[in-house]
Amino acid sequence: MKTALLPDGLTRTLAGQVLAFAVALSLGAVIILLIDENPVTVFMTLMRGAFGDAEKIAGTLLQTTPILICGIAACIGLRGGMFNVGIEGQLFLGGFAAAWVGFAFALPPVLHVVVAIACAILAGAAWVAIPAFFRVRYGTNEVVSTILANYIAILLTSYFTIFLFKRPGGWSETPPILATAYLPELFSFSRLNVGLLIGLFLAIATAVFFRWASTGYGVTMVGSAPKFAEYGGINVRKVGFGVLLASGAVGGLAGGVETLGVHHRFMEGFAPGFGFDGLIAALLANGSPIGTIFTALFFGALRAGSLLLEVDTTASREIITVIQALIILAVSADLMMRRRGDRTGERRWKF
Amino acid sequence: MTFAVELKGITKRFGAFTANSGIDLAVRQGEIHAIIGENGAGKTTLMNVLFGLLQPDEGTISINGKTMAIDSPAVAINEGLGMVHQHFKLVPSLTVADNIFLGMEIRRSGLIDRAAQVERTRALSQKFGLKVDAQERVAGLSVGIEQRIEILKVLARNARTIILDEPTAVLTPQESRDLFETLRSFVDDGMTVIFISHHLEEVMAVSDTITVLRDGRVVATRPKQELTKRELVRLMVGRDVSFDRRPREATQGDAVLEVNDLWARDDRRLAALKSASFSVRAGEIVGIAGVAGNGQTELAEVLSGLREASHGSAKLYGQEITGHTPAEIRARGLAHVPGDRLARGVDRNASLSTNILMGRQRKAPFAKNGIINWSVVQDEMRALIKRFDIRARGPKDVAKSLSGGNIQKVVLAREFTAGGDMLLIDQPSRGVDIGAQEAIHDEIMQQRAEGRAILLISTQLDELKALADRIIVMFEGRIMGTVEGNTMDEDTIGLMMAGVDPSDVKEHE
Amino acid sequence: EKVNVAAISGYFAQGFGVSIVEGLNKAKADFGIDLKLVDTGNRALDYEEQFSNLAKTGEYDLIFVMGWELVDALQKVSAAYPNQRFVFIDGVLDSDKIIYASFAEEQGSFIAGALAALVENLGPEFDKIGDGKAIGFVGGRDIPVIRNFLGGYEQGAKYAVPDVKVNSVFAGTFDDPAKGSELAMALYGQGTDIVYNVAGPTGEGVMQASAAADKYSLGVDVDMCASAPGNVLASMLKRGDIAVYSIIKDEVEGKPVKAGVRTFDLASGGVEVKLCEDVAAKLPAEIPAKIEEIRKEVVDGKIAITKAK
Amino acid sequence: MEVLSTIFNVALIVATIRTTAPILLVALGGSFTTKAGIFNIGLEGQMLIAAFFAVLGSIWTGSSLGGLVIGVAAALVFALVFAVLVISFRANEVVVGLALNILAGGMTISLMKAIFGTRGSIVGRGIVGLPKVQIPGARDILGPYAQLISGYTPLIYVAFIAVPLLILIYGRTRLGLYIRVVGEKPEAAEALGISIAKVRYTAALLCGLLAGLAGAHMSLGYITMFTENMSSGRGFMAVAILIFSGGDPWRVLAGCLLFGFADALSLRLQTFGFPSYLVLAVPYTVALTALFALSWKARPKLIRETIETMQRALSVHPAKSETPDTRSNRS
Ligand SMILES: Nc1ncnc2c1ncn2[C@@H]1O[C@H](COP(=O)(O)OP(=O)(O)OP(=O)(O)O)[C@@H](O)[C@H]1O
Ligand SMILES: Nc1ncnc2c1ncn2[C@@H]1O[C@H](COP(=O)(O)OP(=O)(O)OP(=O)(O)O)[C@@H](O)[C@H]1O
Ligand SMILES: [Mg+2]
Ligand SMILES: [Mg+2]
Repeated sequence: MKTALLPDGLTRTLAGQVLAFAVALSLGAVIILLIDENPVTVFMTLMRGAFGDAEKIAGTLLQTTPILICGIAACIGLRGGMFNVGIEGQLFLGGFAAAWVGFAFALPPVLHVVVAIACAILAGAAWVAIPAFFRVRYGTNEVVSTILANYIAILLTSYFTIFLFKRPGGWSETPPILATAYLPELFSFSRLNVGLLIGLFLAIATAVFFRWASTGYGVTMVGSAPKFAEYGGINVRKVGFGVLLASGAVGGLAGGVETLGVHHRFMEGFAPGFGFDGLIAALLANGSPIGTIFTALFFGALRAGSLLLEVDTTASREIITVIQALIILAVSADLMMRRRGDRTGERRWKF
Repeated sequence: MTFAVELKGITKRFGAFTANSGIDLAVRQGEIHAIIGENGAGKTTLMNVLFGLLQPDEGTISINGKTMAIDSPAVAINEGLGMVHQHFKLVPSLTVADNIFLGMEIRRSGLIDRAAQVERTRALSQKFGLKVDAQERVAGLSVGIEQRIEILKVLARNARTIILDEPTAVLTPQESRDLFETLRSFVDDGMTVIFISHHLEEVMAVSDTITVLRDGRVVATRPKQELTKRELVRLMVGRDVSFDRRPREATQGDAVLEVNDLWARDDRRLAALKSASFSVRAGEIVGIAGVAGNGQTELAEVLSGLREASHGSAKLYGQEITGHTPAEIRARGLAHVPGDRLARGVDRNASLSTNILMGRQRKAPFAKNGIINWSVVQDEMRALIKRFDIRARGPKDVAKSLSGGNIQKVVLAREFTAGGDMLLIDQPSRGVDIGAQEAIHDEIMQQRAEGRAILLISTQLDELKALADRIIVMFEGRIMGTVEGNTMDEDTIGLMMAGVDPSDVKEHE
Repeated sequence: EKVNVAAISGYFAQGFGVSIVEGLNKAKADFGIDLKLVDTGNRALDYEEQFSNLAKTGEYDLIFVMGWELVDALQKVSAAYPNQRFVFIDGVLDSDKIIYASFAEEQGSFIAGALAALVENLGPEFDKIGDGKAIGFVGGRDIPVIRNFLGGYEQGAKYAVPDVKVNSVFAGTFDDPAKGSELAMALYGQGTDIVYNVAGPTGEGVMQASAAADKYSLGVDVDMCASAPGNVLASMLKRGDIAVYSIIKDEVEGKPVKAGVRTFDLASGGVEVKLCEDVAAKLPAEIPAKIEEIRKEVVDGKIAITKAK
Repeated sequence: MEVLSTIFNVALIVATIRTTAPILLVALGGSFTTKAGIFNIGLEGQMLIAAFFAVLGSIWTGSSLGGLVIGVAAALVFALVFAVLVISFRANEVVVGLALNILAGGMTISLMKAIFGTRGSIVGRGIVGLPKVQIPGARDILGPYAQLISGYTPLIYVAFIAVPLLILIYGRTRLGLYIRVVGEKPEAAEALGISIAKVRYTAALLCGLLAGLAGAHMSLGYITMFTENMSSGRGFMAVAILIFSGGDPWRVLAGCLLFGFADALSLRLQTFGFPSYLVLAVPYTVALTALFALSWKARPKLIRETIETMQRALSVHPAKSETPDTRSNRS
C-alpha cells in the first residue's frame, strides 16, 4: 500500500496515469478502426452516453453505485490484509435477503428499508463468516474459500428464487418488494437512488476510519505488518475476522441497495460481475476508499456510455469491454512510476 | 603490482541519496582486508557493486588487473569472486548439496545428477574442513552451518577472492574463531578475503589491512599495524567512544518481574524454554546471555504475551501475566524492544509517526474517544527524533528509508517513552554501529537511573558486561547460572553459553 | 418511407435468438428495412437504459423484445413512451399496449416427447436403442421457459407410451457445452437412449455427445440435424424467424401491427417437429403416422397440454 | 444397491477423467507460475482465448493440429502480456489477471462478430476436432474396462502424462529447480546470477502453453465448437486448486480429481430428482469442505505435542558437548 503521496510523487503518478490512458485509448482506437468504426465517433458517443445530459449522468452514477460499494468492501479487506474475492457471492445473498424482507413482511416505510438493509448486511457478513473463521483460526486461504463460496452463493440464491420464492408466472424472480421497502430515488428522471449516497458516505466514512480512528489504525497495521501489530497488542485474529466480516457485510449491502433501490425484486443472476468490478476498482485505487470513488465512477461511466454506444453506432459493447480491459492493463503498469529495469525502490520480486 | 580487486572512483546513488561517493579501494592478493564503518556508511552497497548486484553510477572495477563491467553476479563469479551475504541466501527447501551447486548444477543427459553433487559436496567439505551433511535440507539448520554452506558455495565456484558481509554477527564466539581460522587457511592458500564487521576486536585480530568508510566515502585505508582500536573508532564515528563498563550506583528496588518455573514451546512446538526462574528489581539491569536460539526469544515472547507459556508463572508487579494478551501486559507496564526489529518492531512501509503510535493509539494525548490526533503524534515524533538523535528528515519519513541503527532507535524511543516501568529489551544493538550503540547504551543506563526494571537480552557479551548488574546465562532453554555484574568472567560465561556447567568449570581449574 | 426496426435481447447468440436474427435478416433482405440489433448483456441494471435509449429516439417503428428478464424494463419503458410499439416475443404480459408473439413450445415439445417415447419403445430391435425404456432431457438453466419445454415433452412422452421414463437434468448454464456433453453422457450411461436438449450452446454439447455415445438426440429451436448426422432424431423448431418475418411483412405492406396477441403454435406452423431425414428413413412407417395423428389431435384441441409457469 | 451401481460404475470414472482433464491441464500450467512466485488469476482468460483461436485455426488450416498450434499461440500471447506487465512493469498481478480475463471475454465475442458475423457459438463451419486415440489391443485385453484408458482425445493423455513430467521438471531439471528457487527465495537466485525475470518469463510462458492446451482441448477435444465464455469458471477452479496445493503436481492432480469426481458425480445425482441448483453446487461444496477439512487437520496437534514436549523435557538435561546446538531463531 502506498503511503501518503508526496506532491511531486503525485504529479508523477498522474502523469503516468495520463500516459497509460493515452496508450490504452490509442490501442482501443486501432481496434475500433479494425471493426470499421470511427474512433472519434465512438469516443464521443461514449462521452455522450456517460455525461450527455442530466439523465445520462444519473445513469452513470447508477452504474457507479454497486461498483463503488463493492469496491469499498474490497478496500476494507485489502486494508486489513484480507483478499475478499467473495464479494460477488455476498452481493447475491445480500440482494436476496433484502428482497425477501421486502416482499415477505409488511412493515412501516422507513423501518422496512432499515430492516431489509440490515438483513442484507447480515447475510453478506454471515456468508463470509465461515471462510473468515477458518482463515483466522486455521489459516485457510481466504482467496480460495471465497472464490468457491461465490459459486455456491449464486446457485443458492437461484435455488431460493426458483424453488422457494418464485413469483407466479413468467420469469425466475421473486415477487416484487413492497413499496415501503423501496430506497428513495434522488431524481424523478432516473432510477438513481440514495444507494449512491450510501456508497459515497461509506467511502468517506471508511477513509476517515482508516485515517483517524484508533481501531482503523489497528486494522491498517494488521494489514501492512501483522507481526508488528501483534507485538503492539492488537488482536490480529479478531481484527482479521472483523475485517472479513465487515467486508462481507458491505458486499451484502451492495446487493441490498441494488434490489431495494433499482430492481425492487430479486432476479436469478441479477448482477453478475459487480463483485469483480469492485475488486478491480479497489485494486486500481490501491486500496484507498476515496480513490475507489473515482475508479468506480470511471467504470460506471464506461458502462453507461457503452449502453448508448450500442444503439448509436454499430460498435458493440464488447468493444468497450476490450477498451476497459486495455485501460486497466495500462493503468496497472504505472508506466511513469516504475520504469523498466529500475532496480531502486522496492525489490523487484515483490509484486 | 596487480590487485585482486581494485575499485576506482565508485559512486552509487539511490535516487537523490549517494550511498557510495568516489570510493577507491585496492585489495592485494592474499590478504584479509576488513571494511568497517557506521551503519549506513555504504559497506554493503559497495560490495554489491563489486559483486554485480548493483551497477555503479560512476567508477571502474578491475579484477586481477583486468578492468571490466560487472553487470551480473554471474560475471563476478566467473572472475573468481565469491560473496557470503549479510543475510544468507540459501533456499530452505533444497538440500545442502543442491544449494551449493545452485546455478552450476552438475548434469547428466540434461538431468541434474544429485549423486554427483553430493559426492562433490562431500569432497569439498573434506578438503576445506567445513563439516556439513550434503543431503540434509537447509530448513532448520543452525546459522553456523548455514554460513559454512554459504562458504562452500563460494568455494565450489573456485572463488579466489571471498567477500563476507558481517559474517560473525550471528555466530557464537567459538564459531567466529573457527571461521577466522578457516579464513586464515584460505589466505595461506593464496586466496584473498574481504570482510565487513562491526566487531573491532575481530577486525584487529584477523585483518591485514583495514578500510574505514564514513558517509559513503573512504576515510582511511591502512595496514592493521598502524592502527589502534581507539583510532579506528575515531575514524569511523568522528569522535571518541567509550566501551567501558558504565559507572553506576547500587540500587535496591522492589522486585518488578518474578518468573517462576516458566516453560514454553518454539514455533515447531518443541520445548524451547525450560523451567526458567529469576526476578528483576526496579533500578536493575538483568542481562540474559546466550547464543542466539537458546530460548531467549521465546522467553521474551512469553513475557510480552506473544507466545503461550506451557507451564509456570510470570508475575509483573505481583500480577500473573501468562495467559494474558500483549495489550493487557502492556497496560500493566511492560515495554518491549523486540529482537527482530524489522518484522516485529516496525512497519517498514509506514511513516515514523505511524510507527511511534503503536500501542498507544487509544491513549491520550495521542487519541481521544478513539480518534487519533495526528498532529500530537507528529510533534511527539519530532521530539523523539531530537532526543534520541534519530537520523531522519522528519516524522513523515518511511521507516525503511532509515538505516538499521536508526530504525532500532525509533523502536527504543517508542518503548522507552511508552510509560512502562518494566523494560524488556532484546538485542538492542544487533547490527548497530559503535556510535549508535553508545547512544543506545547511554539511554538504557538513563532508564535504569530513572528506576525502571530492565531485562536485557543480548548475544554480545561486551554489551552485557558494560550494562548489566547481573547476567543470567541460557543454554538450550535452561538457565545455566547467574553471574554478578562486577565479578564477571568472560570465560566462565562463554563456557556456560556453550552448555558447560560452572561447577564443572571449577573442578577443572 | 422505410420501415425501421430494432430488436433487443440478451439471447441472440442462442438457438431461438438465432432464428429470430435469421427472420430479421431475411426481412431486411426482402423488404429493405433498417435494422438495429441491441444485445443487452446479462446485467439487469442495464436493461432500462438500453430500452430508453432505443425508445427515446422515436425512430423505430417496431422494437422486438425477447427474453423474460427484460419484462420489467419493457413494461416501464412502454409506459413511459406510449407511442413506441414493442413486440414481445415468447410470452404474454399484462400490458395491452404491447404486441405479443406467443409460442406454444409445450405443443412442439409434446410432439418431440411423443416421438422420443415411440422410438424408445421400439426397443433393442431398433438401431441404437437399448431396453431401458427411458428418454432424457437436458435443460439449460432451470427457469420457467425451459420448464415449459420439459412439461410438454413429458406429457407427450407419457401420452404416447405411458410407461416410458423421462430423466431430466439441468446444466445450470447456457454457455457450457462441455457440461452439456457430460450431462448427456451421464444420461446415456443410465440407459437413456434419446435426449432432448433445450440448452442453447450447452445443448450443442448434448448433440455432440449423442454422436460420441452413438445414441439419439433431439434438437431445439433451429434445425440441428447437421450437428450429429445419423444421431439426431428430429428438431423441435420454434420458428422465431417466421414470427418476426410475418410481423414485419404486415408492417411493410401497410397493415401496421396492433397491440394484441399473435399465437405461433402447431396449428400456425410457429412450432413444429422436423424429423431428420437420415434417421427418419430408417424408422418404421407407423411412427411418423402416429406422430402426425397426435399432431392433428393437438391442433384440434383434442389433447390438452398444461403449460408450466 | 441398484441405484448405487447405476452411479458408481466405469462410466463414472471415465467421466471423472474427462471432467478432470481440462482443469488439470490449466492447473498444471498455473503450477509453473505458482512455483515461480506469481499469482496468476488470469488462467480463465488464457484458456478462453486459446479455445477461440483453436477453433479459428482449425477452420483456417483445416486441421486440428493447426488449430491446436494457433490456439496455444494465442494463449502464449496473453501469457506474454501478463509476464511483461507483471514481471517487467511490476503491475499488480491480480489486476492484470482479472483484466486479461475481461479482455479475453470481450475479444472473443468481438472477433466472433467481426469474423463470423454472429455472436454466441461457432459450430460446424469446418471445425476439425481432435481425433480420439484408440489404444491398440486395449479392448482385447481389458474388455469393457478398455474405456478407462482408451478412446480419449489426445490432450487428456497429455494432461495426465504432464503430472509426472512436471514432477521430473521440478525435481531433476535445471529449469524446474530455478523456478522453485525463484518462487521460494528470489534473493538466492539473484545472488547467483540466475535471472529472476528470465525464469519468471519462462514460467509464465510455460503456463500459457498448458493453459492454451487446456483451451484447445475445450473447443477441439472435449467438444468441437466455440461458445462465449466456454471456459465456464474452470480457470478459477484451477486457481483455487493451485492456492491450496501450492502448485505441487501431485496435489494439483489430487485436487483436480476431487473436483472432477464431484462434478461427474453431481451430474448423475440430478437424475434422482434433487433440485438442479443444489446439485450443481455439490462440486464447489465438496472442494470447500475438503479445503476446510485439510486446514482443520493441519491445526496444532496439541495432545501429541504435549506428549512430545514432556518426553523431551524429561530426557534433555544440559548437554556437555563442545559444539552447542545453535538452532536458528529466525522464523
Ligand atoms: N536499494 C536502496 N535504495 C535506497 N537506499 C538504499 C538502498 N540500499 C541501501 N540504501 C541506503 O544506502 C546507505 C548505505 O547502505 P548500506 O547497506 O551499504 O550500509 P552498510 O554500511 O552496509 O550498513 P550496515 O552496517 O547497517 O549494514 C544507507 O543509508 C541505506 O539506507
Ligand atoms: N542464469 C540463468 N538465469 C535464468 N535462467 C537460466 C539461467 N541459466 C539457465 N537458465 C534457464 O534454465 C533452463 C536450462 O538452461 P540450460 O542453459 O541448461 O539449457 P540447456 O543446456 O539447453 O538445457 P538442456 O541441455 O538440459 O536441455 C533454460 O530455460 C534457461 O533459460
Ligand atoms: Mg550492510
Ligand atoms: Mg549491518
